[in-house]
Amino acid sequence: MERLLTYTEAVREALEVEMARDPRIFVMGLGVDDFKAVNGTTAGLAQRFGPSRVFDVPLSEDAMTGVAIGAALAGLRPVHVHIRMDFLLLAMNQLANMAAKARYMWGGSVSVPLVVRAIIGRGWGQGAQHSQALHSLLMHIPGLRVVAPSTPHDAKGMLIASIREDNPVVFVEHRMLADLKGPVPQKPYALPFGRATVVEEGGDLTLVGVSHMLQECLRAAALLRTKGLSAEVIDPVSLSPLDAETIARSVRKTKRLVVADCAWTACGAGSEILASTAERLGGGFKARRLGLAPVACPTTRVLEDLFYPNSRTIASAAYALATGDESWRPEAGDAPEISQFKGPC
Amino acid sequence: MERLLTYTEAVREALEVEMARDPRIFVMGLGVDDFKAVNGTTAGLAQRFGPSRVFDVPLSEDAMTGVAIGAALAGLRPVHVHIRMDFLLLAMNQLANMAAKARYMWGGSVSVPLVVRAIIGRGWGQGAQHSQALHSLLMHIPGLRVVAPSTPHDAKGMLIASIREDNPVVFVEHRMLADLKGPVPQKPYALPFGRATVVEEGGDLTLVGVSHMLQECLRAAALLRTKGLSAEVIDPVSLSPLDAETIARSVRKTKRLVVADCAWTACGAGSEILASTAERLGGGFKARRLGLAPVACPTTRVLEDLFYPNSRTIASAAYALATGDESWRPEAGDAPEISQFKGPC
Amino acid sequence: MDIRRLYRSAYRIRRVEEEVARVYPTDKVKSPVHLSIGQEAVSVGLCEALRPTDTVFGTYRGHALYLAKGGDLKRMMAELYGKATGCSKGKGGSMHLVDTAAGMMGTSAIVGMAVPQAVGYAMACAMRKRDVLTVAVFGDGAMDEGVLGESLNFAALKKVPVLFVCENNLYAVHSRVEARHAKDLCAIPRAYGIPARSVDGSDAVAVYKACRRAAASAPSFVECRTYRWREHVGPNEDYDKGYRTRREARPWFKRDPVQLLARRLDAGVREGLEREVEAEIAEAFRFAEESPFPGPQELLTDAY
Amino acid sequence: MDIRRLYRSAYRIRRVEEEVARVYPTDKVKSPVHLSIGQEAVSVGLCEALRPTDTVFGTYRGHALYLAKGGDLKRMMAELYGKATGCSKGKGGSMHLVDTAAGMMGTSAIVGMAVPQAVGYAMACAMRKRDVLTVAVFGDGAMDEGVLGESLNFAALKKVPVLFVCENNLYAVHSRVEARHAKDLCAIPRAYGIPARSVDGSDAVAVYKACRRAAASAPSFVECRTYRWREHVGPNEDYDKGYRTRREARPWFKRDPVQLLARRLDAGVREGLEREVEAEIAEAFRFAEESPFPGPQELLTDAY
Ligand SMILES: Cc1ncc(C[n+]2csc(CCOP(=O)(O)OP(=O)(O)O)c2C)c(N)n1
Ligand SMILES: Cc1ncc(C[n+]2csc(CCOP(=O)(O)OP(=O)(O)O)c2C)c(N)n1
Ligand SMILES: [Mg+2]
Ligand SMILES: [Mg+2]
Repeated sequence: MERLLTYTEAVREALEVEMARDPRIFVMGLGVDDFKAVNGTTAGLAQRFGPSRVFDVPLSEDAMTGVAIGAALAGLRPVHVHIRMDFLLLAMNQLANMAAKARYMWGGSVSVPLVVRAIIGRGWGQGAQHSQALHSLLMHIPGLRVVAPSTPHDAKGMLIASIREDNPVVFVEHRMLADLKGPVPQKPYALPFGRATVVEEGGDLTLVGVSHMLQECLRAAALLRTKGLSAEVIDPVSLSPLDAETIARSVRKTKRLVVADCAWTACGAGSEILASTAERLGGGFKARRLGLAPVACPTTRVLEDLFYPNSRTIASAAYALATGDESWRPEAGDAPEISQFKGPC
Repeated sequence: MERLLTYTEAVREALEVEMARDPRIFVMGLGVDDFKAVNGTTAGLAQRFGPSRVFDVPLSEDAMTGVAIGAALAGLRPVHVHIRMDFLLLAMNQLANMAAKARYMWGGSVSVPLVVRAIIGRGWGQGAQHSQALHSLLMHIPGLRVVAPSTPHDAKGMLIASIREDNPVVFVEHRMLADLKGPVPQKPYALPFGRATVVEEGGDLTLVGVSHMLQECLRAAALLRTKGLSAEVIDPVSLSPLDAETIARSVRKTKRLVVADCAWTACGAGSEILASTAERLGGGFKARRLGLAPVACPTTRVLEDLFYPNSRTIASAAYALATGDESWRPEAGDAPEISQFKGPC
Repeated sequence: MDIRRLYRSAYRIRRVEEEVARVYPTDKVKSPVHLSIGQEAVSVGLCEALRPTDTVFGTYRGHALYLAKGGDLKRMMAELYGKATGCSKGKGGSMHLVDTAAGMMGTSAIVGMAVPQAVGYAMACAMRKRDVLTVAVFGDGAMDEGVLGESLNFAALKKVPVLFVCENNLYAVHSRVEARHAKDLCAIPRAYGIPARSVDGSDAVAVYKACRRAAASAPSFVECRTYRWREHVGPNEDYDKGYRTRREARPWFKRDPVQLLARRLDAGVREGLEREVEAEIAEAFRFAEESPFPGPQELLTDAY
Repeated sequence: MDIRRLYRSAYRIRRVEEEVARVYPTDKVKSPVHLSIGQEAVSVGLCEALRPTDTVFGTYRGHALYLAKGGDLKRMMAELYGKATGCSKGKGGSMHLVDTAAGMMGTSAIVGMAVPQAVGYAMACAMRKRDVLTVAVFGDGAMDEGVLGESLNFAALKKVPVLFVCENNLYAVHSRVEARHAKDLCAIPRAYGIPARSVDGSDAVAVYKACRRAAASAPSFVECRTYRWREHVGPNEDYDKGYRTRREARPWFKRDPVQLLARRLDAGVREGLEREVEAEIAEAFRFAEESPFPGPQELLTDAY
């Protein structure tokens, strides 16, 4: 019998099982020990492991990232949690100038086994400063690993892998995935970095969905089937290293690539995927990126709905790429995780 | 008679002429008023305009960026100078969360006419933390403009345009361009954002060089000529907005695209250029990116030389793209601006 | 100083927020709301010490400051409703209110981020010889951020005419100030050379006096001790969540900042003011309800 | 405390750096060098108060700290020469020295950045019940950075056993400390609840005593007042550049930290130590000269 967990439960389970295994692991961050427990992802951990291994911190993202790095240099394995990825902009110096570089710049003398969990916000008027998906900034920096699993199964396996990894990993979650349910094996397992998953096979075009957009791609694939098009749907899971080979293999077959990201497109994960595919294939495929409108995230729902790609816009773009017909606008309801989501935060 | 200036002189002249024109402009940053005058780019400005318009600041990149934004909100036109682009990592929150978003998020109530000058370091063992080229991080953020002129002519014209612009602009300079001489008209002129320059015309392949790599691309084009290949060399000048159309037009003709950037490739400017070309052309071209090795910048010269692309590696990659022959390794001296450069800083 | 004006302002803020809380379950306000109920005296007292031309920088907990500073109520309500007539055209929501004509700079949802901007704004006004006082209003949580120290240092160094107002409601989300600071908050500005004093933030008159005095010797710092009555974000109370108790809150309820002012007015005057305010509020909610949503073309406007 | 050891260490640092400055014009050291000539007593006095197992975090101006803490001289010189035998395999240069076996954590060239790392390292040692003192050494310039305040606050709050040592040489590049701070630097740690004292940084014995005392009550803060004799970066003097004068420097020259120690030893002992040191230095430079450069395959190693 399959065991179903939500994404949140999978994250929580990964933390708990790893913390029980290795006393060097600890969890720090704003609110990790309060009653909301970072949307439930750290629920019960403070109770089980005590305040020295699960603790709240002052609002000092820069120094707290440095503290986490220092602890990692001393051999501990910190998991630093940010309830919004936007706050990482305060930690960029520590992440990019130190965590990413320490090992190389000191000739291999040290490791920085640090996990930074960062949650992408969305919906209910989160607005410009509480909704950003900034993974591409981190993908640009060598020395960091960046993963963005889109299922409970991968969330557990990649978080365990991240915690066991001897290099800094930014673990990207998405608020619209939090309640997604899926099968999650009971026992601990680590998934490899740099391996994409072909979620659905298809021959007419390749859809790559980053983080929450994987869900929208799956829905888009269903819409496309109604028009007789079969999409291969790929989840990169690991953004850095990126499994460009798996994507290229698919595009070699389908000759068409659509990447949907929950971030802006310029210098985004989609750019990287298109570029690495172009290098590998030497032409012979059509491609399109979908991502956020090139503005700050608006709060009002009518604009927010236009700001994000969704199954309809993905399907429409894919259809246009496959047929040349730009006019198809499929009808479909909004994703339940979006339409049913209620604030206040 | 052509008037020749160095890049440094062109930057200085742009600042001086604009400050004389508009009393709202001021220059702030570490060392802008000292005897080194940020490699000479601010020389004489403190003397001419006084300490209220040209001033040193504490080592507080985060707050100083906020101070500059606040001054811009009050109607002044700050130019905030960073002698190394690496330090912008401390200013990312202010730049991305505020400067970039203020206008949109407040419904058009305000403008942020801010210029951030950031110099990319290189050479003499600058190492991991004093050599980074981080323009792609800023290209990712809508609301910012990013320019990286590679000639004295464009430096003057784009800096004037940046100062006159009512939105935040990150003006990217490169230390290896500082002493480059070129024609610069005496009178003030502003160049447009979003316009690339075709620096050399050619039919066999398109070489795009970002910032200092434009110089290396020009040398690579000369090497390629010895093998009978004619390269079209393009300088994007403006990275955000990017003139993807001019690049696509060239690649439509040449069917081959090589982008050389002085930054890492993952989610870099080169990824953006390949991706936007792929979207426009719908296949039919081969492409390759060149950039920094995917590690932190090593200090020792023997590794540093391998870390950066140069005219030889660019020419070799371009030749391989055009002919399929991966074995050509042209002989050529090191670029003079690199081989003649001496520290200590 | 005018007690009637203070009361009118405090009552208005309280009632607007109570109405926001009341309509919230209808989901018409699709925006996180951070209410200032219980903290009104800080904004009211501060703004009584300011001129219309003075400029304030606030936070996502910004309804009170926006209203006290003279921000347009209708446009605020329309903003919360996500309407095109909102002060930020529906693009900002409750966390990003703005009314520059009233000296209300836009508010920000990144803790501490606006503080150096206030310093820069003040510096610019001084450079341009504009007779403006600039105020940075922020929570106790902002005191944890390094940018605060940097901002205080720069303001002290350059003698920037900026007033720092720390609205210390004892918590940042669910984290007590003592869990984030070993010492008194006023020690921090003082360390950089900024005079600081702490004042009873439930008493609008005391806040007014402290801010007036501090304004005269800016750069300066005023800590207002106050208490948030509702949950960190959202319309409800949260005394049952374990991080604080109603018992802790009770003394603060007793010193209700609105009632403290009410007691100083006679009933007739008060009721007159209240009637006016209620009518204005009803009208503002109606305006918000009836205003149109922005059209799709608005997605890409005001980008540059 | 042992004056001979102090002198030997100070003399050794001085002479290594003088030799670095001497060979610099040959361009064999293709790396920015930030010399500590004139500031030796800070590192020497501090490290006299430490055990080998204690760990220090320093800056790009790190030769003195590296050597005083027991970092390998040969590997340091090889690092400056960009050789494969360097302490960072030639990948770090003068600004990124490291010798973890000696308790010398790698140094960083971003001002202030290592300070919270030292706090985190100290916290981790405390969590693991390792009897280690962790020290953050940084310049006066780092006091401008917000991350310092954040780090001091966290250390005070969690009573982290970390010692903060501010090497105040009066300048950050060419900017005087008074041009960056309105008040005394020690006020800042005190504001967060960290005891702080200022000490004569030319006197290694005074530094030793202050650090020893401070170590016993960590978290604590010691400011060492000192003076950089050479230019900010590079081998030369710069008294003719306008930002400072030789006249200002003269009292510092008179209190040469190496000479202050020398005077306390008799000539015979001193000369013996000096001979040893000179031989060691000659050998280290030879080692650096003769070591191979890293091979091209090294470009991609140690990346992950
Ligand atoms: C830099 C940053 N870190 C964390 C958050 C998440 N956050 C939102 S409000 C808040 C509490 C701020 O507390 P305080 O400054 O005291 O203001 P209050 O909410 O009490 O008015 C936190 C931690 C944020 N918005 N910005
Ligand atoms: C965050 C940051 N800003 C600016 C610089 C450029 N910079 C290098 S050294 C230095 C001066 C630092 O002064 P201080 O901390 O007093 O150390 P000292 O050089 O005097 O030893 C500056 C501004 C930097 N390296 N890092
Ligand atoms: Mg608070
Ligand atoms: Mg100094």
